[in-house]
Amino acid sequence: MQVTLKIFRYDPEKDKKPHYDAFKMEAEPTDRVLDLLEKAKGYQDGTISFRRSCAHGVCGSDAMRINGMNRLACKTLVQDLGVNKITVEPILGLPILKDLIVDMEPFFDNYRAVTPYFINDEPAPAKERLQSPEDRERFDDTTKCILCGACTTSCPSFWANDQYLGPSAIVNAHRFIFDSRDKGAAERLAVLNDLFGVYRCHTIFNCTLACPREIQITQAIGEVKKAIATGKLD
Amino acid sequence: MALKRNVGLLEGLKYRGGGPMLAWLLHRISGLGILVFVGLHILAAFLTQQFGSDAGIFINIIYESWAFQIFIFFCVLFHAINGLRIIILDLWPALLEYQREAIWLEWFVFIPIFGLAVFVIFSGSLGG
Amino acid sequence: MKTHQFEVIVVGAGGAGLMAGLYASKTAKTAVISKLYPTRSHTGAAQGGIGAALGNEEEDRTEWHTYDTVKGSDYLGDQDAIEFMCEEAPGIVYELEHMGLPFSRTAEGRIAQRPFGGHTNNETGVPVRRACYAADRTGHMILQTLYQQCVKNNVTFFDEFQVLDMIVVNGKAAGVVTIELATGELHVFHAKAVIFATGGYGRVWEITTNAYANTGDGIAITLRHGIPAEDMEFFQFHPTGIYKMGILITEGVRGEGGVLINDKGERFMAKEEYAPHVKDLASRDVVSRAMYLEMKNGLGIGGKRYLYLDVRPETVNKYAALDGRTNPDGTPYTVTADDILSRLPDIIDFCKTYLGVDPVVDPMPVQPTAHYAMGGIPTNVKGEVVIDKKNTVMPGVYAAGETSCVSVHGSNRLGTNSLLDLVVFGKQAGVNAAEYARGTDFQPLPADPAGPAREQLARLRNSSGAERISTIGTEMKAVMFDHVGVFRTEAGMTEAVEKIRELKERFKHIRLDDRGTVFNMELLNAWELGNLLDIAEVTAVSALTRRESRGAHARDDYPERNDKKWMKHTLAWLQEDGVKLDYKPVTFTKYEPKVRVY
Amino acid sequence: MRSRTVPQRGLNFEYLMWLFTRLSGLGMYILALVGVVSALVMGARTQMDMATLMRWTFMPNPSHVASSDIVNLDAWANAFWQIMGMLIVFFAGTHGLNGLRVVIEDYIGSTWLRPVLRGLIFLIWLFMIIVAVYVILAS
Ligand SMILES: Cc1cc2nc3c(=O)[nH]c(=O)nc-3n(C[C@H](O)[C@H](O)[C@H](O)COP(=O)(O)OP(=O)(O)OC[C@H]3O[C@@H](n4cnc5c(N)ncnc54)[C@H](O)[C@@H]3O)c2cc1C
Ligand code: HEM
Ligand code: SF4
Ligand code: F3S
Ligand code: FES
Repeated sequence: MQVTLKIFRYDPEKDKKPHYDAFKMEAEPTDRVLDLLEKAKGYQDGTISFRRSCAHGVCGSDAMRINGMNRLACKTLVQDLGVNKITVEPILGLPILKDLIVDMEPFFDNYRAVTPYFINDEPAPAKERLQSPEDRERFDDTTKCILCGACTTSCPSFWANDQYLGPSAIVNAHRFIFDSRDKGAAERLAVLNDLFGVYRCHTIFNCTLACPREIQITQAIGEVKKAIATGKLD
Repeated sequence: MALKRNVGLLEGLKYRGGGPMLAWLLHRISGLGILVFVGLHILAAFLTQQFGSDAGIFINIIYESWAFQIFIFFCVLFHAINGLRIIILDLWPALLEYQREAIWLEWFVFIPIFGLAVFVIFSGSLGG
Repeated sequence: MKTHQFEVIVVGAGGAGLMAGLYASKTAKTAVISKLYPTRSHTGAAQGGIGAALGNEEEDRTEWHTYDTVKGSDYLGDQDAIEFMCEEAPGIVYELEHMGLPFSRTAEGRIAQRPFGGHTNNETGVPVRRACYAADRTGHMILQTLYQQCVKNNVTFFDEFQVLDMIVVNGKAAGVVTIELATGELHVFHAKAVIFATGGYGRVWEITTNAYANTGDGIAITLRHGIPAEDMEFFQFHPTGIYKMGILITEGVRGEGGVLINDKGERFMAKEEYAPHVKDLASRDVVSRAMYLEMKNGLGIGGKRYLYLDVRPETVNKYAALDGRTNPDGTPYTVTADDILSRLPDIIDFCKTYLGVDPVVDPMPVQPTAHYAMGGIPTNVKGEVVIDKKNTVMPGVYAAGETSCVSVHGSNRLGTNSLLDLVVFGKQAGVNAAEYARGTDFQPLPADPAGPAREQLARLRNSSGAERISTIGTEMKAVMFDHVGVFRTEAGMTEAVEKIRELKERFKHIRLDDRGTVFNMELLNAWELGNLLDIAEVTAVSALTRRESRGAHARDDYPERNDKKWMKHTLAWLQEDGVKLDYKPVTFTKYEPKVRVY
Repeated sequence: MRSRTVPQRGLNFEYLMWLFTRLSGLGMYILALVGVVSALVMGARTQMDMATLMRWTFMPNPSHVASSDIVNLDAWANAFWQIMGMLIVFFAGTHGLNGLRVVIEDYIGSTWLRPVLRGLIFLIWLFMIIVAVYVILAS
């Protein structure tokens, strides 16, 4: 089938204002949007710039707005979109460096703010720390995060203000808060129980719909809110 | 130089969120709407009561118009129903899995009540 | 141009690079440089598991792991290194667990383990549960956990800095030259020790499980500095990649009981000529070759170039019963659709997303896909790079992970041994580089350390031909997949070598559209293509010269393993006039070469 | 499954307002329910139109009954309804102005403006409550 790929263009060395370029090409319904971008870059205009690596939705490089919604270009097939006019734009709420490439630093700053690492200062046993399959299951959903940023940059609260830690950071805090082996929950909850923590989340749900890993993000945030309210972690 | 991050209102509205994003927008608008209404109401009552002021009556006329009534009823009803949804989900986050159904249910409750109220307002204000 | 100074530089932030960075930074001033954000590294794609003889699910021993690895390597692995790795394995897996890695768990709360190809109970010959896993996201969890630990320990990162060159002074490492993607500016990192952990080069082939970023930069850079590449002809083709796309379907699927089926509906791996004992869980080279032969004999599905991988519960249960497979407690092994779903969630997601196939309901179309480089930068057990057949160490240069060749995988890697290799030798490289740095001084930087790198880029940028890099890349991938793939022939490989040389010539006449400096990805993709072409040439020539079949290197014209002539590692140098080869002996401890049957 | 708890948790302003928003939301439901049920019991079913009933429900002030057919205001104008009225105003005013604060702080984040706006909203809140209490008591 014939598709038109409309790409958001901005070259800081040339352009004052962004514009869109359209590329026509042949595509299979099973082509990924990433394949189309590669084709456009490879055979029509080499200056198109975007990030990508794994090409199958596990590295988190290529979150972008595709037909108005955050997705991974490598996990969106032409047939999923149901139309043959495809518009790709950079994710919202982060500075645009070039074309589809945005500055992810504010995003990672927020990630680092929630102490996203295992904390347990007790001496480790000779073998593994035990954990029942149920306790392991408790935080399974949020271990899947690939830090693609699709959620945070779909959140109107984050658009309003990038001091809001954002769903991704909360997801990564959740992953440890509910890990029965971890001892740092109080510390993390203190960060999230704050002006720029969970209170900036208004259950808008865009994050959950955008997550390519199908993490129940709003639910995770809700669980964190509840943990703050009740002081219980079960 | 990087393009700034500011997300304009239009750009934000263009984002294809789902039902919950619309619900949030309406919740926000309706909350602020009621706030304005309550504020004006108290002010109007105060002004008429104390000074028999024209300003108070003027305000009264505005919010007694049928259009304003429909608007404010929309706000109150939507805000109350949606607010309840949010509170319930806060209590049982696990229910967030049924978010889609919750939104459906919400409109399912909202539309008949609102329709009825609109009917009453119209039949009242136009008929009488 | 900016200059920075660190004692140890780690190039690459995958599993190997992060582990090295984590350990080196404990005692030396360390920076980790990566062209991708660390969590984008391809280690995150690894699915099935990391091997360690913990014996959590059933009896297992380190010696069995060692022997299986030696056998899996088709006896080309260096046995001292393999012993070391397998002995370190349990400890390092516990260490990962202590870092918080969320492994799946057994009912007793221990790390869960599953069977994987080539891993057996040496006494009974039955597949053993040795792969420690976190559903089918083991690599993801390792990468995230190591990155988290680096954040915790304040490791210094330079993200989206691409290393273009190594600085060598007096035959010792003196640093690296990098380009900052965001600005196009060159940065020189002055260092005492450099650790390469740049991952694989699967992008040489058309159908591959590897990421766009897997372009073998580390190997290409070291080749340019006169360091040889070892055993490049051994490249693993994974049996089960999604048809046409190459996306990996983990061997864990077969570990859970999935079977390969041909057009006649036969479970062909059970055939006498393939692997009558362990069947679908034979090592990867054996399975890929069997699949190739089936397809060649017209038994591909509908005569096409794919077969079915079937993990529907009814199929699994049928064959598990036929095989008499049991649970650790002796009860017959059965699965339900929910079991499959909970153990292989991502695989199911991939199939649904990319094929519209639900593996619990329909079988998956699969074909062998380029997967893993056994070869790479030669190192010893300490992670030090060795540059000749006498294993002379090049001071200050280290390598770890898929880019290195220790060699623990010999001519064929067993599943789960790569993640193990990353963490074990990543740690070694980190510890030893830091120690080396403490005992040595900085080499003086040359007058213009970034000169050669700048020249390389300028050549690409100013080249004014008409060739598109995408065309050259596509042609290279096609010829390598067709002729230096699962099965190889003299004629095919000769053709490939010629074609690569032609492409290298054409590569001199490319034309780039992007003249900018900010995120000039086209320029860097061109530079990476140059690396791939170099590596393709080295690979094809090494393969053409090895006249035997061993492990992943299978030849039509020399179908047998020839221990007399070829029990040796290939060393390949890239020179102006082509590839120069030499060989070095394999280290043996106690395992004598035997015929390999599964 | 073992139940874990978090030892110290900061009861900060942000948290308290979050909780208050939810509790007052529920509170307003209850108050409105009491208002509407009582009104019906007191004769609104036959003597009041919809709009007036609604108005009473959300602000049980006798002046809202004035325009209806109800003549005897005794049951509608007593201390109980004055307290109800004040509670509703307190809940709605606090909930609503805090909501306004939340909306504003969503957009401005942490700047020098924040304390200024907080102060302003607090003053409006104070003014609103005082005026409302005055109106309720005076009518
Ligand atoms: C799909 C898939 C599944 C797999 N499953 C398993 C499994 O189940 N078990 C197992 O044991 N093994 C598995 N493997 C193999 C294993 O995952 C890889 O071999 C391993 O992850 C490689 O890790 P690494 O650290 O060496 O490199 P990578 O993780 O690839 O990291 C390379 C790093 O180097 C950086 N880099 C590269 N070039 C440059 C440059 N020029 N400048 C700066 N930085 C650079 C990159 O940014 C990246 O950070 C799998 C592999 C694949 C592809
Ligand atoms: C039954 C009555 C009500 C219920 C159940 C209710 C519920 C809620 C809830 C749960 C919130 C929080 C939303 C969030 O965190 O995203 C909220 C916000 C808000 N409410 Fe109410 N509310 C009610 C009445 C009112 C009234 C009477 C007013 C006005 C005076 C009001 C004004 C607001 C405002 C301005 C917000 C902030 C909106 C935002 O943050 O987007 N509410 N309400
Ligand atoms: S939670 Fe989902 S959308 Fe958000 S960063 Fe993680 S994977 Fe991406
Ligand atoms: S979109 Fe934003 S407001 Fe909350 S539910 Fe998601 S974080
Ligand atoms: S390229 Fe890795 S997630 Fe899309």
